[in-house]
Amino acid sequence: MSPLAQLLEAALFAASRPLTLEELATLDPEAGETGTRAALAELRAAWAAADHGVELAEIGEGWQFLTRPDYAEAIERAQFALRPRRLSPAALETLAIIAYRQPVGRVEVDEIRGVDSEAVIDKLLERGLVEVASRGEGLGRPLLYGTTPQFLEILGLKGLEELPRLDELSVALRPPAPAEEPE
Amino acid sequence: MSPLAQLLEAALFAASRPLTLEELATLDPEAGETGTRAALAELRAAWAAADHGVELAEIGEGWQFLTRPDYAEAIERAQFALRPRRLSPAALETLAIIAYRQPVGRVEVDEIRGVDSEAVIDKLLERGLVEVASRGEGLGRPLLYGTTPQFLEILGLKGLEELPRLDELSVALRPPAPAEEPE
Amino acid sequence: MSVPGNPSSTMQDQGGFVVELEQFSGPLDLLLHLIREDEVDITDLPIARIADQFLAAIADLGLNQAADYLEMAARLLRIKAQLLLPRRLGDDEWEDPRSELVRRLLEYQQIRELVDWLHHAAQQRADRFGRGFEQPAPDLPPPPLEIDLNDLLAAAERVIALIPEPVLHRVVPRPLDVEGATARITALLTEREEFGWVDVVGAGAGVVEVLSAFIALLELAKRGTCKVQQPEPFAPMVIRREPARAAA
Repeated sequence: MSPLAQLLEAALFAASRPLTLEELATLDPEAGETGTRAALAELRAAWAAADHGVELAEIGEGWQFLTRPDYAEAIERAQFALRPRRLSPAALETLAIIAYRQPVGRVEVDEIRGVDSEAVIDKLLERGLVEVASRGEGLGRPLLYGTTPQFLEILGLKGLEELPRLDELSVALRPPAPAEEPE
Repeated sequence: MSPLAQLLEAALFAASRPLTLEELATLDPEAGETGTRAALAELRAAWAAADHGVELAEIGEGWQFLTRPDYAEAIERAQFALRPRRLSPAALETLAIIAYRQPVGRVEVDEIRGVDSEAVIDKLLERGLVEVASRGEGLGRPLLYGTTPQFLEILGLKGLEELPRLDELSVALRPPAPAEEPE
Repeated sequence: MSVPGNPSSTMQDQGGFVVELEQFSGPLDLLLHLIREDEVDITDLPIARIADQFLAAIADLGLNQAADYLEMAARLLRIKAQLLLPRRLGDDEWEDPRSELVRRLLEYQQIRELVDWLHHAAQQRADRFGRGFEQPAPDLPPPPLEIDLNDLLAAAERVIALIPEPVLHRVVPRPLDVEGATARITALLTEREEFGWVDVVGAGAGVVEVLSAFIALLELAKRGTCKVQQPEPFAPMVIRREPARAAA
């Protein structure tokens, strides 16, 4: 492995969160983002070639070493690490709406879900899965919410574009009129 | 690598503390301590053979992956480099509120931002950009924050009066061209 | 009302529903469940039947006090009633009263499908652990901070946009009942020519009652309905009917 790949390995191994390309590129300013990207590819390939229990994953707008899924159960059984708690259906519904409609206000989330979502949104804010993205127009300038990199991370996504496109879903939802204004 | 060596790798990586041989042996009861010891040796050899920035080490309390000593400096540099030099938008907003409203209490900052600002203010305190300026009246005599000389220094201002007046802001800030951001 | 928070605790003895109830994240969810169970066409809802089932379900589930569910029940009944109204022949303007509900149900159904997708993705991700051990960060001086005045000003702009009014004020829900206090004092004034402060607020009055009564009293005095006097410092107030304009 090239020295830069080794350096990246050490840095990624030491970190417990995904590191972005931008961050990693600061390790070797001469290599820049292009050189860093190449070294990352080299590192990933080296790890994939050997049979490892850990692999390099591109996730949540960054790079992170993660254990392979096959070992999760044994590790959890031995109580060396715990899988995160599942999100409730209410939390997932709210996340889905915020992910697809961001920036979106609470009233709209309430309307789509048919229930008050304040408590759920508060919990999502607390867990860092959504954040206040901006303020809307109109009365009281309501807070508008968006998803965070942490949201992508817990879903193992590189970016929002990896979410299924609405027209790929089995239910055809959007009414024919294309530019429907959310009320 | 053997499947057990891979499992050990994943477990050691995921664990938040060094793991002893006995603990590791619970992962695969069939292998027992003897088999586990052999797999650990295999794992250590695999890591030592390739040029890795990380090694498997047996330390006092058990086994743990550690970055190699020759990388310590690079890792340090990396952690140094990876530490944010720039303030997050949330921190900047909070700083702006404190700069313009000082002395100001946390409740007011929370109210303006619409979110809890405790962690952000703590970070600004830690960074030496704001300080406790006084105590307010009323229940619990809340802490009131103000900006520090260091804040001025970083911005290259001689004094707070050099901050643009609020009523100049909108005009001064609208850059000539940029695409309209939906706020 | 214990239902919306944790319905299962109140439902233990009703067995079968407990499991299901935890799956319903709201009235739309329950409605969708009923529709699926009936295998009816969502775009051509048999409203009367669905409405009856919905009412029965929320009664069974003990949800007939939960506002969100009641609202949906009312909506269903309204649509049912609208459908019963005679329709004029050749009325092109007629809009199916179900259409809004159908639109929402379809929208919600899509969300549920996304939920399944997100759930699956989260589960897969949960099977992969990140590094558990955090190497202690070396004790280095923090890197020099970079703050750009423009960034700060932009942040100030954003903040200014957040401030709804030039002056901050806090909106506190006011449990004050000035109207009630006014009525009480007015009644006292028609009864008696003169009475004390204690007669107005009673013995064990809380802060809210005292404030309500005080504001009412000031208002009545301003209108000239009564006169408020304090014989000496710290003495209880005495309220006297103004003879000029008898209390209404």
